[in-house]
Amino acid sequence: MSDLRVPFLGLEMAGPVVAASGTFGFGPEYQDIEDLRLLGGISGKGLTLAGQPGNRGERLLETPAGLMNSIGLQNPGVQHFIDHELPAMRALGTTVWANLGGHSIEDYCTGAAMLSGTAVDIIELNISCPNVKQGGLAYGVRAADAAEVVEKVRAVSTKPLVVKLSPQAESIADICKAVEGAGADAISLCNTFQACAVDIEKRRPVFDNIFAGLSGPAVRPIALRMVWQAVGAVNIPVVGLGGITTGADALQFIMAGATAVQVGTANFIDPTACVRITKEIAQWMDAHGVANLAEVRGCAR
Amino acid sequence: MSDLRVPFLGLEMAGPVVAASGTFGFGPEYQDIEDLRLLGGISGKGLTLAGQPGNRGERLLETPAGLMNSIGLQNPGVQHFIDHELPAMRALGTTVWANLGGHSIEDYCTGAAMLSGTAVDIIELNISCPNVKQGGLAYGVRAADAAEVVEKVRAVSTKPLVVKLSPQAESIADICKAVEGAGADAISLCNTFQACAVDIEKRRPVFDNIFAGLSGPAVRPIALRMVWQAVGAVNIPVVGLGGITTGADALQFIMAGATAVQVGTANFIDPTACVRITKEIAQWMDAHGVANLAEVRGCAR
Amino acid sequence: MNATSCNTAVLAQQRLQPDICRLTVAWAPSAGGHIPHAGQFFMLRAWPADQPPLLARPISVHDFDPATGALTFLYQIKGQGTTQLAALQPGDTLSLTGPCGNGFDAAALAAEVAGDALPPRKIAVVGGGIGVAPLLLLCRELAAAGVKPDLFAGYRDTPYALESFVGCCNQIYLATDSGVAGYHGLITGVLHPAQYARVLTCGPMVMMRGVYALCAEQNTPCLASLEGKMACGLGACLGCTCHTKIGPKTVCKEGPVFDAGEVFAE
Amino acid sequence: MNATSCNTAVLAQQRLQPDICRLTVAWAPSAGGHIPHAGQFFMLRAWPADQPPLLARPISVHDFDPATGALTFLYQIKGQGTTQLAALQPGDTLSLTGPCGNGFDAAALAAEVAGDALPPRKIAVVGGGIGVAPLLLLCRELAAAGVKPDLFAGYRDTPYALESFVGCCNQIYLATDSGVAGYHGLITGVLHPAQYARVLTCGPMVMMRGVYALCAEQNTPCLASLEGKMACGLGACLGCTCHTKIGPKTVCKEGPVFDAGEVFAE
Ligand SMILES: Cc1cc2nc3c(=O)[nH]c(=O)nc-3n(C[C@H](O)[C@H](O)[C@H](O)COP(=O)(O)OP(=O)(O)OC[C@H]3O[C@@H](n4cnc5c(N)ncnc54)[C@H](O)[C@@H]3O)c2cc1C
Ligand SMILES: Cc1cc2nc3c(=O)[nH]c(=O)nc-3n(C[C@H](O)[C@H](O)[C@H](O)COP(=O)(O)OP(=O)(O)OC[C@H]3O[C@@H](n4cnc5c(N)ncnc54)[C@H](O)[C@@H]3O)c2cc1C
Ligand SMILES: Cc1cc2nc3c(=O)[nH]c(=O)nc-3n(C[C@H](O)[C@H](O)[C@H](O)COP(=O)(O)O)c2cc1C
Ligand SMILES: Cc1cc2nc3c(=O)[nH]c(=O)nc-3n(C[C@H](O)[C@H](O)[C@H](O)COP(=O)(O)O)c2cc1C
Ligand code: FES
Ligand code: FES
Repeated sequence: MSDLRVPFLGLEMAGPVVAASGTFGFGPEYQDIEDLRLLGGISGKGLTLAGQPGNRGERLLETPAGLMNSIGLQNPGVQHFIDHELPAMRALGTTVWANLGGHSIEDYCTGAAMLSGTAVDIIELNISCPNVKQGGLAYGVRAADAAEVVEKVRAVSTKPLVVKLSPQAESIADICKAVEGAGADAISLCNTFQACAVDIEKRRPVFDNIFAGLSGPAVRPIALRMVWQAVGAVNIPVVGLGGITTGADALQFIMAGATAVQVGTANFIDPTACVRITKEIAQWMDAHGVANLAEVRGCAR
Repeated sequence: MSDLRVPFLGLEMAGPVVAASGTFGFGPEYQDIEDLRLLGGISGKGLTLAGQPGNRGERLLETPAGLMNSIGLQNPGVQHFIDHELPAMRALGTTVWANLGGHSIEDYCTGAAMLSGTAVDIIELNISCPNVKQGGLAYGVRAADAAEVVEKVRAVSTKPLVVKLSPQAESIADICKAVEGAGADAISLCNTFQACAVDIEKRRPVFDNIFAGLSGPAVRPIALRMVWQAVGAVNIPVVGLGGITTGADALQFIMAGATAVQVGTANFIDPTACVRITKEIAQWMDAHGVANLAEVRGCAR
Repeated sequence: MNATSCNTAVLAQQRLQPDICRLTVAWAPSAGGHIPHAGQFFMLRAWPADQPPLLARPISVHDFDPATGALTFLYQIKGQGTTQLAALQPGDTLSLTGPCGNGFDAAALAAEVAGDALPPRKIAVVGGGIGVAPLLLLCRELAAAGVKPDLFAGYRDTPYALESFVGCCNQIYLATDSGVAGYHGLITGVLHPAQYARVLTCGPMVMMRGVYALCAEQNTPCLASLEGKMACGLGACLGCTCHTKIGPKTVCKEGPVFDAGEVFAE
Repeated sequence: MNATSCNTAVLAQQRLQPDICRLTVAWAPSAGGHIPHAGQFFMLRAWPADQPPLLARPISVHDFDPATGALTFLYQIKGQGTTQLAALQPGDTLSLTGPCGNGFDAAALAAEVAGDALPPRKIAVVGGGIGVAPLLLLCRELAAAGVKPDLFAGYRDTPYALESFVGCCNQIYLATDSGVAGYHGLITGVLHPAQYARVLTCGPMVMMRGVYALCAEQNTPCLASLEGKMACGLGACLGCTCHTKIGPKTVCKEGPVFDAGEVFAE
């Protein structure tokens, strides 16, 4: 039997599949649907310091093999999360990733410091939300900006720090090196792709913000390229995501060098996706005599 | 009846739909399949000065709603094109776009100068091919590099110059402004998205070059976003492309401000796509009392 | 949070009108599935993961028979998703996630109304078009709880699915836009909220706003079942949020049934 | 460059083996379609533009009856595309683009062979597995041109579609990997190129290489029909290029039939 465990930043994850932020609530939503203890972890809905109601207007649009969303980081705020959502999330039997967005470096630092005093396992620093004017993407484009926020958050945070990057980064390799240099413990990529849709009957953009974030199978080949580049650029672990819907998809990322993967949009195609993908990976490993993912991690390079 | 004609760089195109480079040969391939005189133009297969045999190994891979290709600019060279392909292309009854890639600024300039002495209508400068080490993408990432090649080509070329941009550009707005400033007459975007696929059974990348270019419906929302940004950045015409498969798709680009559109991968889904899309646009115009596309161009902004 | 997900078999599929279908599937609470109640819905998917549309489609519970596990949906063919649902044949399988959402609490409603100090101790159930779909189980549950409601059903043209309501409703008022049956006009033309202790409604937004406006005039409490584009149906994606007087609410988890005043009041 | 594109109707669909089908469609040269010849192929698509797979699938002409316009394909179910082709029923429509490519010029081949100064004035046609598909029309056209060929057909297991070849071939040699019928082993075990003026082959690459190697020893000219992943089928995308001794060639337009020496020789 294959051993699916993945050592990650001093933790032991039960499997390589982590539920991606914004697609899995804070976890309990999926508790009756699949056995969450098989997951590597759950990254909760992106938090901002004070919380926010999210965007008005359309929030979702299906595209060819993809999904556009303009949620706009609707969230209850860091303190509310700590008081109300975290306890239930902690009880799910998997690692807890707090996904943290921000409107300013101070916000990021305050939020990270607050989370550091709690039972979360990992802080996933989201410098890549394309859906709010100040959703962090401002820090996710240029390497120097990313390095600055990561360095400051690193200084105030005692938790392992995963920095979640944007496909809108000017250069994936440069931004990866910059956040590694600034103290990131790992990198996850990528967040959604900035995209646009026009309602030709209304003759205006579908989304109030004009642009929204594209995710799902459509973007998978681009996300895999970015993960390949990230793995080549840094020596810290890389968590790959973007359009993964099957075990075979996940294995592509792992063979490209990803330590673990995250699954987002696929949860909407199949609410049991995280566990199904985990099992498909295990089946492939069994069929190919691979006892541990370390045997194939990065093997395609 | 709607008037589909589009004035473009001193030419009059019969319609807003131009066949995209690399997906339509030099045109005669589709001559018996659809009435090419209804097209706005045909952009021929990307040329390089000396010609080249293209890439070894896999060249095509289907992805969710997309196509990856690694053709590697296989082409007969500029002189061969002028002598052998151009006459037939010229006879098709539509505008002739010579798509020009290059390995160096000198190559680009020599090729553009040679094409200037011929019957081509437009030179489409491809600084965005992701599939050859020196396919022009080197010039398509940074605004300053793009400006340099455009300026030099502009100086030796007497034809209208459309510069075809890459989605890998660091900043779409910056590169658009740079090529406008350097003398581009119009911009087309975007070329294929750099992407990756791993063959998990072989445990290596599907493509010999590791990365290949992604096109097709999957990328359409991202391409539309880039076109939106380009239109906002410059005062020269923008030709939009990326995943357009229906008249409604094309209208999204036009309402975002594109002067014309190109259709690539859709030709493989339906070899009559260019004419079908043209007709679907006309039907929409008729149904909505739009006599000329100028009435709706940019109306969604 | 008691939704589960499984593949299940189609038991029956019936075409009531060119664009209206009734689909019955097997839903076995014995196998871990929870008993669906009025106003709840399921996310349905009857096409492969790699085929469009990307998302499953939310459809309300029309009827449920706890004895047999027969779960029935009534739906209108709108686009790609419902077209594929309509192609299902007995024996085919589809994937179901649910029951989702907070429906109508029929037992509590019936108890409240019965306990009112003064008449009217009656409940009106108001549906428009395919909005009647969730109302059948609602009427059944209200009737079982001791308060047979009056049904107000508005259609554009020929009505459908009304026969099922006969046993569990007190009165059935019908209106059609075309005048082909019942009152010729909007259903709000025959609804008098003053005569009811509660008004429960599902249908097009414009109709529900009209119903709410009438109720508000008479101070009759009104509950409305909303729709929204949904990705997860579980409260996880925040794609279906509606902005109410009491803040942003997920239609799928905190709804779809809301106090109409909280969503429609200016 | 005489391919056209249209939607056409399925006339017949037959399952010869669990994974082998024969599909007949209407192809009307009268309506502008060109007459397909041996070795040419069509791009087939039987699923909507927004459904996978993205690309149409190339399938060789198995048979064509110019009198009725009945165009027949013989194909093996491999994946998503051919599975959807196999689901087609009479009356369904599909989209066809073709005839594509340079096939075998049967008339020229027959004339050359007949004009040879010395015997053998015979032609061998060698197929492996589903590679026999294009060979039926080839044998018919050769026979019509005056040279009934000998057919060599190799299968993994139970042969299929052989009965159609009876009238238009001189001899039929059969080999199976499993030994279930004919020679037990590879078809190259029974082929003696010295006895033929031309060898024409289609099948798995490894088989065609073997056939070519035998031919090369005897200096027997050999033509091989290649495959390749195709996007356009028209010579427009350069996705199907094979690198030959005489430079890069499109399998779809300059092939699929090549001088075997140009593609297989070291
Ligand atoms: C909680 C809930 C319960 C529902 N219950 C039922 C039910 O019992 N029976 C039933 O027939 N329908 C019901 N619906 C609506 C149903 O989900 C949509 O009609 C369906 O998703 C359309 O999918 P489609 O792929 O067929 O159409 P699409 O291709 O998605 O859309 C076709 C057209 O319908 C419109 N449309 C899409 N979704 C909706 C929607 N949610 N509301 C209104 N218009 C829409 C689109 O804008 C488009 O114009 C319910 C919706 C929700 C949110
Ligand atoms: C010019 C030409 C003529 C052809 N004629 C016939 C014919 O007459 N009858 C017939 O059955 N097939 C023929 N083929 C092969 C046929 O096109 C493929 O089997 C088909 O495209 C597979 O599509 P799919 O979606 O079913 O399988 P996919 O899902 O695309 O692939 C399933 C499996 O088959 C393999 N495969 C895919 N394409 C090919 C290919 N071109 N060659 C070999 N393996 C492949 C894949 O690698 C994969 O392992 C021809 C191919 C070409 C290029
Ligand atoms: C509805 C939705 C909401 C999302 N919200 C967040 C978020 O709050 N924080 C974040 O870092 N990423 C968010 N994402 C991005 C996903 O976590 C993920 O990076 C992206 O969707 C790509 O992965 P996928 O293709 O597997 O979905 C969201 C994605 C979706 C679809
Ligand atoms: C097979 C193939 C070959 C291509 N070759 C070229 C080329 O030679 N020059 C070029 O500028 N673009 C080339 N492209 C890119 C297309 O012209 C177009 O920019 C891209 O495919 C996006 O449009 P689409 O989604 O409509 O295909 C090629 C694309 C494909 C699919
Ligand atoms: S549909 Fe996902 S939160 Fe409601
Ligand atoms: S398949 Fe396009 S050139 Fe051959």
